[in-house]
Amino acid sequence: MKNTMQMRFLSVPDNVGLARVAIAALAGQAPFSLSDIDEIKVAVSEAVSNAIIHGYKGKPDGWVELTGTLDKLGLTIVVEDFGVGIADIEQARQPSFSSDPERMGLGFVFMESFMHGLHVESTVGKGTRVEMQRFATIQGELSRDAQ
Amino acid sequence: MKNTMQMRFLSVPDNVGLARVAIAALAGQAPFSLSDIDEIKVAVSEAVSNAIIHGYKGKPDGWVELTGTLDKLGLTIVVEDFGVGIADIEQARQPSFSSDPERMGLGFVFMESFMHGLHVESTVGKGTRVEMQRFATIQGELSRDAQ
Amino acid sequence: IGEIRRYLRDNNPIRVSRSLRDIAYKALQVRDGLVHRYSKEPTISEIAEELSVPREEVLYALDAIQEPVSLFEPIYH
Ligand SMILES: Nc1ncnc2c1ncn2[C@@H]1O[C@H](COP(=O)(O)OP(=O)(O)O)[C@@H](O)[C@H]1O
Ligand SMILES: Nc1ncnc2c1ncn2[C@@H]1O[C@H](COP(=O)(O)OP(=O)(O)O)[C@@H](O)[C@H]1O
Ligand SMILES: [Mg+2]
Ligand SMILES: [Mg+2]
Repeated sequence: MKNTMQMRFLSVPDNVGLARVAIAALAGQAPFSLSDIDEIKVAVSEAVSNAIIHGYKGKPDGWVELTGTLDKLGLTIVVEDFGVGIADIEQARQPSFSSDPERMGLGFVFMESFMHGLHVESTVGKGTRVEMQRFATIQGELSRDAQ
Repeated sequence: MKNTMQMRFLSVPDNVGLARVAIAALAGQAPFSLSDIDEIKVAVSEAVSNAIIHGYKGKPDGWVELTGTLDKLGLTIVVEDFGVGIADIEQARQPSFSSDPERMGLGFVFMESFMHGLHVESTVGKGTRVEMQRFATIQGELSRDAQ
Repeated sequence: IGEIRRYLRDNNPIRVSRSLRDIAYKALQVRDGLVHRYSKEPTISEIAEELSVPREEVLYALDAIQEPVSLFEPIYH
């Protein structure tokens, strides 16, 4: 159960759905439960939406890259954009922080709470890279597979 | 309704499902019906399966590339592998021709009958590239969108 | 942040509660209803709208209940 998928797509809102189902299809190859997969999909939606809404400010001609890697331990997801970047990552990750007063500022909180590891790198004017892990932990599958 | 998705994944059989789901999600952005999408999925499955089974002879460490492009006219799909290639494309496309006596040799026939255009390029030892179109033709949607 | 986490886990409105099978079954019913009503095949968007389920989730569910990879020859056994 080792697999890798890389994809890139334009920064149009419809592609959030594309990213969700592609990741779900990949995650379905590992021993995740349906509710695990729902949580993983929420985390991916938030990261991809951020790339489109904030990274490219809604302009539809930017590339978003999504990579999914499955190994014995679980699933690693990377979402990357080449947009405006984040000046203060620590502030951006605070619950309820948003640069847009209309938004709830919970995207990073969702990613953090639904995944087992979240790592954000960003350079202003260059773009943002979000890496997240989710361990596969269904009743003994993990340790059995890892032997 | 203009969109592009590029993806690559390893030549493992499970990824046929990944390719199907990703293409279905992209096709769903155009005015296709459920049966249109089922046919598109069969064509993609056949092309991706060929890349895995024939192109890489079942070895799981080759890359398969899948590109989907939506425009006013419909969906264009490209499936590419960097495997053994096809010596005689005309022969390979014949109904019932298969290099494997166990197989039915209908993959290209499906692709041709379910899509509105099929173009195959291949170089022995370099790999194979299959390009297919499917026009979106639901009752006037096409012409309405194209205005 | 611990509290927010707990809140999200317990009250996540986004979580899909309906099973894939349920969505797929309803999608086929809705399709038949629309075909009957308008005597033409509906698009995925029309089915998804009627169901109030995102388009790609409808497609995903339908793919999930569909067994064979290829119409005539399952490739891997
Ligand atoms: N990919 C990105 N590019 C630029 N800025 C981002 C990106 N992702 C997040 N941000 C910044 O981090 C803030 C917090 O993100 P998030 O927690 O998802 O909340 P929200 O999206 O509701 O604003 C955003 O308001 C934005 O300023
Ligand atoms: N991607 C590919 N790489 C190498 N050979 C291929 C590829 N796709 C098709 N072929 C050749 O073309 C033949 C016909 O393909 P197809 O119509 O799908 O039938 P089948 O897969 O049942 O053999 C295959 O048997 C194989 O020899
Ligand atoms: Mg957000
Ligand atoms: Mg074939």
